[in-house]
Amino acid sequence: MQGFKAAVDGICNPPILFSLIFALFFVAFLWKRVHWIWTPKACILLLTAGLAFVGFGLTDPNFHAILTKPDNVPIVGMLFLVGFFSWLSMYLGLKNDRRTAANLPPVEKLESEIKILVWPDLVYTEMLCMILWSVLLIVWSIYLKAPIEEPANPAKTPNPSKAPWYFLGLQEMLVYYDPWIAGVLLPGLIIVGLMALPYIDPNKKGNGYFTFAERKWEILTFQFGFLVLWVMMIITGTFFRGPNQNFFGPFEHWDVHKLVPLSNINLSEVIWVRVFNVGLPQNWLVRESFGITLVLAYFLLVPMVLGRTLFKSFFEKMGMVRYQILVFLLLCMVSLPIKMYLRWLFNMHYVVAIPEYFFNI
Amino acid sequence: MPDDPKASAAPSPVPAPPAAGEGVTRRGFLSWIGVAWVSFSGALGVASLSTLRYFFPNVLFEPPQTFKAGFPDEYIAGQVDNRFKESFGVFMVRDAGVIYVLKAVCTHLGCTPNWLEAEFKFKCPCHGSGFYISGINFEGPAPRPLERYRVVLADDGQILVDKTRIYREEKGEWQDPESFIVA
Amino acid sequence: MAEAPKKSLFALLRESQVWNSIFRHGPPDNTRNRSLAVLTNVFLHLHPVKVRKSGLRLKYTWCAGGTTFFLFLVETVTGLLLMFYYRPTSEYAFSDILDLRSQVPLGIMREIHRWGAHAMVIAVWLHMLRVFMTGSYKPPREFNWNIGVLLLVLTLLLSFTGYLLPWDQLAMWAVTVGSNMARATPFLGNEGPGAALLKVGDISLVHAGDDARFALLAGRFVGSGALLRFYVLHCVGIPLVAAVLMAVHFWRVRKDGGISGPL
Amino acid sequence: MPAKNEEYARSLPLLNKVFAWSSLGLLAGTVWMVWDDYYRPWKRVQREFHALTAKKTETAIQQAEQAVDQNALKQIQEDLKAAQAQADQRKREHDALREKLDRADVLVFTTDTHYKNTKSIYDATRFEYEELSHQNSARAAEQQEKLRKVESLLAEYKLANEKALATQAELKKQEEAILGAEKVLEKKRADLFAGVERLQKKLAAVEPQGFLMKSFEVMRNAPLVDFMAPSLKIQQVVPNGQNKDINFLTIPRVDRCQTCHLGTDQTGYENDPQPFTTHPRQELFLAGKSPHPVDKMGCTICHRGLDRATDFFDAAHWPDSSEQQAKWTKTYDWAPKAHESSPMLPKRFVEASCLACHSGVVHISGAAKWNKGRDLVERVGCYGCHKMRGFEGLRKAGPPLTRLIWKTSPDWAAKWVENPVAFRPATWMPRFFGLANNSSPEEVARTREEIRGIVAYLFEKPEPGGFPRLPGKGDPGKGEKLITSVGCLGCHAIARLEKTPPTLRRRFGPNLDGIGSKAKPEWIYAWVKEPKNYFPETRMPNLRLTDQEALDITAYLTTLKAPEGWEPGEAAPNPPLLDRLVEQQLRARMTAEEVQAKMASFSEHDKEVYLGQRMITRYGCFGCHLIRGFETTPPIGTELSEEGSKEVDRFDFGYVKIPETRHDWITQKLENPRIFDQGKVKTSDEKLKMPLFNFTPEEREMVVTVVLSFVKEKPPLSSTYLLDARHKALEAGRRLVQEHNCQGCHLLEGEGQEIRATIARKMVEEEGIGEEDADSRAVAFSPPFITGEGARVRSDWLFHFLKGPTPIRPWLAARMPTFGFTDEEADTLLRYFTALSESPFPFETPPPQPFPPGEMAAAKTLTSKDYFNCFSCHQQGAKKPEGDPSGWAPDLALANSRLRPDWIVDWIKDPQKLYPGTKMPTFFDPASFDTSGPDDVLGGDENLQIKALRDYLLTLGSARMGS
Repeated sequence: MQGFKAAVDGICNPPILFSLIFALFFVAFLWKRVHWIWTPKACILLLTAGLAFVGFGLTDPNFHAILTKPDNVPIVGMLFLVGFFSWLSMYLGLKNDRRTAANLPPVEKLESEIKILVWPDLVYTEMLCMILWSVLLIVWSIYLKAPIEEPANPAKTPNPSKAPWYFLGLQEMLVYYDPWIAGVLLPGLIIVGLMALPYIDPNKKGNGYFTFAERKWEILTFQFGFLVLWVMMIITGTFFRGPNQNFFGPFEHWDVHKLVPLSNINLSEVIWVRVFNVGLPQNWLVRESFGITLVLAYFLLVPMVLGRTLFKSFFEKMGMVRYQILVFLLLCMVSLPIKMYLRWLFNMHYVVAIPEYFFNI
Repeated sequence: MPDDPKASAAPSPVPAPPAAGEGVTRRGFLSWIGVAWVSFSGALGVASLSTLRYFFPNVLFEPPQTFKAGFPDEYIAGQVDNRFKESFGVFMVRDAGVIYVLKAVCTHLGCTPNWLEAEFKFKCPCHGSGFYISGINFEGPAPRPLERYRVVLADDGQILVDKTRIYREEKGEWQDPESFIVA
Repeated sequence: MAEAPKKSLFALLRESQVWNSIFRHGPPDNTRNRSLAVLTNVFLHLHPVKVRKSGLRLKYTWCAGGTTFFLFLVETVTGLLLMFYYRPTSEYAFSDILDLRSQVPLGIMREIHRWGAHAMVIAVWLHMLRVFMTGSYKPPREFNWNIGVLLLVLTLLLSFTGYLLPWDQLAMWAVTVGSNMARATPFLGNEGPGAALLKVGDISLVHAGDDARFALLAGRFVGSGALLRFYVLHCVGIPLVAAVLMAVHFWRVRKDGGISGPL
Repeated sequence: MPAKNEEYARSLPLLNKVFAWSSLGLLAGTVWMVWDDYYRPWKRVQREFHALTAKKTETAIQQAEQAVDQNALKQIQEDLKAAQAQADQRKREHDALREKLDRADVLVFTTDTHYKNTKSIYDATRFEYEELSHQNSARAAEQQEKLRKVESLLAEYKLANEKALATQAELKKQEEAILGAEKVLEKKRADLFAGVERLQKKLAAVEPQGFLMKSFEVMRNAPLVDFMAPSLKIQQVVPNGQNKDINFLTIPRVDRCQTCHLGTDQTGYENDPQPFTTHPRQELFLAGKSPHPVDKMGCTICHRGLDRATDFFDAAHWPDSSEQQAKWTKTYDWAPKAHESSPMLPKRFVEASCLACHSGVVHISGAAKWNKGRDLVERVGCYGCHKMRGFEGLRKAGPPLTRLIWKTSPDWAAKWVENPVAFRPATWMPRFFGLANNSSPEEVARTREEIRGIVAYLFEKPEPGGFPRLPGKGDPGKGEKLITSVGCLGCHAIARLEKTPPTLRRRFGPNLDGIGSKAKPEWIYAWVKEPKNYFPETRMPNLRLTDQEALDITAYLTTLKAPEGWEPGEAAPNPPLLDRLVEQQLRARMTAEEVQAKMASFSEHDKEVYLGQRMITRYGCFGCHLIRGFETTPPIGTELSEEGSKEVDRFDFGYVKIPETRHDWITQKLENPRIFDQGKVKTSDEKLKMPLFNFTPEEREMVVTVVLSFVKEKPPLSSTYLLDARHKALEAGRRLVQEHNCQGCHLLEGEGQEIRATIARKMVEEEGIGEEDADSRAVAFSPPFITGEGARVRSDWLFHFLKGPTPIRPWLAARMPTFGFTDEEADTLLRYFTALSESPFPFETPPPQPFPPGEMAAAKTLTSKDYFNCFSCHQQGAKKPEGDPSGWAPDLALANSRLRPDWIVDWIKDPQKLYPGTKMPTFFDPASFDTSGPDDVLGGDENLQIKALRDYLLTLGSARMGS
């Protein structure tokens, strides 16, 4: 058991964990050979495995403490719900895809022409749904008391202090980006991106039924953003970040003394000092010229290159404006994993560091 | 409502004004509605702006987070000054040509360290963490250096300490020009 | 007299003037009355008279949107009741919460409110996931998807503003951490990029006393001003906007062709 | 729908026009609203203040510029030029150095980064190692190895970094050698202008210079954007703990006064008009180091008014005079603010706020008006009728009336009661009759009948006894001399002898005018011999007069007659009126039948006595006088303990047109106590009955200040002035000092010795010297200053002295009287004196004996005729000095038992310092102390000489008392 725990803790450090998740994500969605995981049997298996892991986790004092923190209970629930419904949508989508391959309409189509009176079918269903939810809430409330800690004390900062759980994704991004990006720009772009979604999605197919094959790109992008960059970040922020925002494995004790090496360095320092072996220029524009060039190139050149290669079809279908918006949003989304890897691989602190104006990327 | 596209193009049933004045009326119509909308949106704009202004109170009831700490020449170079340790929880340090303000809270478990003049170091009485005069930790369990507060010179030449901003060495923030003053 | 006892009490009730003044149609056992049951009820007429059979399937809808709305109602009712015992001042807020647990009759309302809030956040995400996975944001429902996105944001804000109200360490510091980000808003936050440029002589125009975070908290840090501000936003401001948007959302569901389905 | 939808009911152009006009109206209204909200009077005031400050600063800049040392500046500039030229010469050298320095900087940076990175790796590795070894993991050893490696690497980097730093420092030093001189000179030049620069900065802050900054100044205070960086701001203090009572809640006080009163805590605005004037007495108020710092006390705690207001009217300012009121009405549209429970105190009453925090004391240092007011209140005995907190347990203010017949006659009493001032203009006895509501002819008739009754009651059934005949005859001339010299004038005034109105302390005892017409000689004789025989609680002490002295004084006092035209005598009886009045009184208590029966049983005299008893009850005479049958009757007046908080609408202003404020009402009440009956229909029993006190307008103001200081609000304990043991002793002592009017004769705590003026006056009259001369000479012939008594005399001696005084200063005619202090009282006074001078109590250490050899001999030399000749003035036991007793000085034989050793040293060193005006010569000139003493004694060491003198004095006379 100790070995297992140690192994889990060993896996649980950001580079390994996230690389693993990235890989798992793409394998699960794209590798046809493992598509058996989107079957009911696999679902039951995975659910069981997950529950078993949680059950096992509860036997460990450290993991138990994190899991049973009142506000963390809904997150555990959310994990299973999101997992299950992701599975369900893929299961239904793949089923429909098989029907499409066999030249059959999607399952929904079979019934979509049939109109049913709302009374009593829908009304009844809703009623039952409400009752069941009420029961759930009541029982939940009886078993789990809402948290109340010591009275608010502005002079005493708890360690760690965390945002509400649904914002922990943003807080986790703070590890890699400055607050103006992690806390303002990226959340803003998430909202903008979501709102722009219907207008920049060139795919007319897959409207009103589950499918995967017809909307591979969209689903991959959305789920990458939702499952990996949002839900997974929340999981990390909730379960793996301990005192001093240090990363802890689930079975690890939250030791306030834990230290991790901090040897982050800015791109400008690497270039001027390590490469050119001269001091940092006084002028910030000169100093950061490499970083600025790099960022500009990322946002200006990459869309151009992509438009001629990988995204050629998009570019042609969508026209300049919509294409640029789409690619900009995608690039912003991808910039997070990019920065994560820059940090893990090269200890990159800032690509552009202009602390004079709080402008760090 | 199925609008007949032709209907809007049809002439108005209200008696047409005299032909001679038609051009004038049309212009008048445009300018009246123009004035109307401009002033209406102007009024809404002013009202919204003043509503926005409403959210910034004119006075605050917060305990002061900034305080004036006297003139730079009141501090002796190479010494840690304890005068605001009790009242504001800070050490004022003048060393190596700069003045900086250290938060008197140990980064280990939050006790208040003491400055030991003889040993020239901060020592936390709780668990023995030690810090150099710069605030950097060198012994004991403290995981990080002491934190510094924002410090600037006020208009009257006094030192102004601002406790709302914290600078942490491990984040490289001690390079920030407002984390110290040159003296 | 002989026949009368055979009539069930319910049937008698149905024939009464009172009943008929409220329900203007016969028992909903035929198409006409089933339609009328929905059409003539102000609450039920959010629904169309008929829906696609595919849209009825739980497998298809997950009932996530409905659940979200139901949880919104739960939050409204429990929240309203909690307001009777809660005073949003730094002197009383914390002890009022303690009293909810220790002496207020049915103080469990607070638990229902809190867990309902968490559930609502999850439900709204699942609703979004479902709508995305079925491609239901596609024309003609683009606008309604946008309303939905706004409602998602409002749900998070509702939850965030409510998080502060217990006025304990958890609340204060979660909101401190959460609102610290507003400090970094470009040009509008005192630690945001560009704020340092907004300076005339020695005088900063954007500082801790006038930036975006200050407007949110009514102070430089989370204090009694923030508590009151969050309380008003939580209880009145955001719910009001959310209710309006929800009305638009539901209206547009019907106007855009009901629950989505394959074309 | 049919296609007729293009029909409009109204004309669209018209609607557009209406829309346009109404929108314009809306816009105008909105803009107006914003402006109205924006434009506040205090902003104008702040601008004025900025202009004022700018003007002052400009002057200061001019002065500072003129103060710059032009020669020094010239020198520096020349030196600077030379230094620059030198640096230019070495430019090439410097450039090369700069290049090296750049490289060194890089090296420092890289080595430092390496070191820091390695340090953090080291810390993390160490943590992991600790964890592993704690878990007894097999990997611990491996980790330890790793740790060791990192450690050695760390040492390496540290070394490299140190090296790089050393190189950098060396190079910097070299650079300094080239540029240093220039830098130093530039710093010098900057220092020269530092003052000017700071003032210029200040000026720029209050009055921006240049078009850009000027327009920015307008912008930053513009409507809607004035939240960002306004220069006009509301200034407020939230004094911690100074909460405000609002009905049943306490809420924080938020004082915004300094929004307009901007100069209050800054010096330099003393002569500027309000609202900018600097607050007076900064050492006591507002300054950070004063006992009342503004950030802890705020303003309204003392001044009252609406703390949160930012507007002249809202703040409830209150004018101090009618001129001010007229001015305010003109400038600020001032009008009395309605619905304000706590308007500002007019400046003249502001001391009324002190008591709330300084509660339970009789003396508040710095509050002169209040202190005097309190003395007055106690003296006139307001507490006799009005219950007041802090005045409990005091004896009645007037003499007992239980054995009046021993002292005077009914005729005198009747006339006196009717109008005491007519007999004795300066009396404390207030007037009840012939006032606003009882001076019509019918009223006079009625009140005369009432007086008859009162006198009848007072002389009814006197206590048996009386005083024996005088044992001899006295000489009025000698009596006058005694009275003016023995100390009577410390407490009593006699109009005949006064040139100016006597001070309050000299009015402590009754004014003696007319005493010969009032009191029987037997009574006077017995009284001055031992006052306590007639009035056990009297404050009048025993002066230990011999029989002859008493006779002389009696003879003199009997010559003091009533003013001319004043004749004693009762009004003629008026039986029908008496009957009516008695019936009226009885009728209020019984049925008509019972009244008849009662009247029938009454004799004429009984009726008078009955009416007298009723009237004493009504007028409350027993509040100040002990009257038989009224020993325990509670006082009749309104309780004043919270009068300062009484709501204004609870005062009955009647038909009197005065401003409706507390202070105006109380002032009016004191000035004309019956005036509020004006225009009202009242029965004789319903009429107001407060008597008229004989106050001057200033005294009235003092009393009003005291009454206003009785407030309900209790400040929190944290801001209450808590008495420590020393202050408690002082407080108790001060009460006794006041009760016995010590300051009538002695100077104590900087006040009193009012008898000195009478002594000086006598000197002027008898010796014909100038008034100023007389005053300074009188110091030595007046009862001593006793502020430092605690440091001067030994506690045991003082205790015995207080109980039974013995003469110390033979040249003094005034005698320390025997007050008849109890042990507790004497002890209280002892504690008071030692607390006052912060001397040890009750024990002191005597100087160690035996004394060094030769000391006694030296001391004797010093006291001898050739040196200080001490015994030419000082008595030494039975050995009297030569010459007139007026030149004598205290008996040195008493020094041992009486004086504290340390005090003797201080006294010999500089007597004038301890006792300005003393006759004692200064032998050691403090200005040149080291050379002041004789050179041939004790090696010319002044300190040793003084010590020798002290030690010698302590050997004189008998052994210590009590040891």
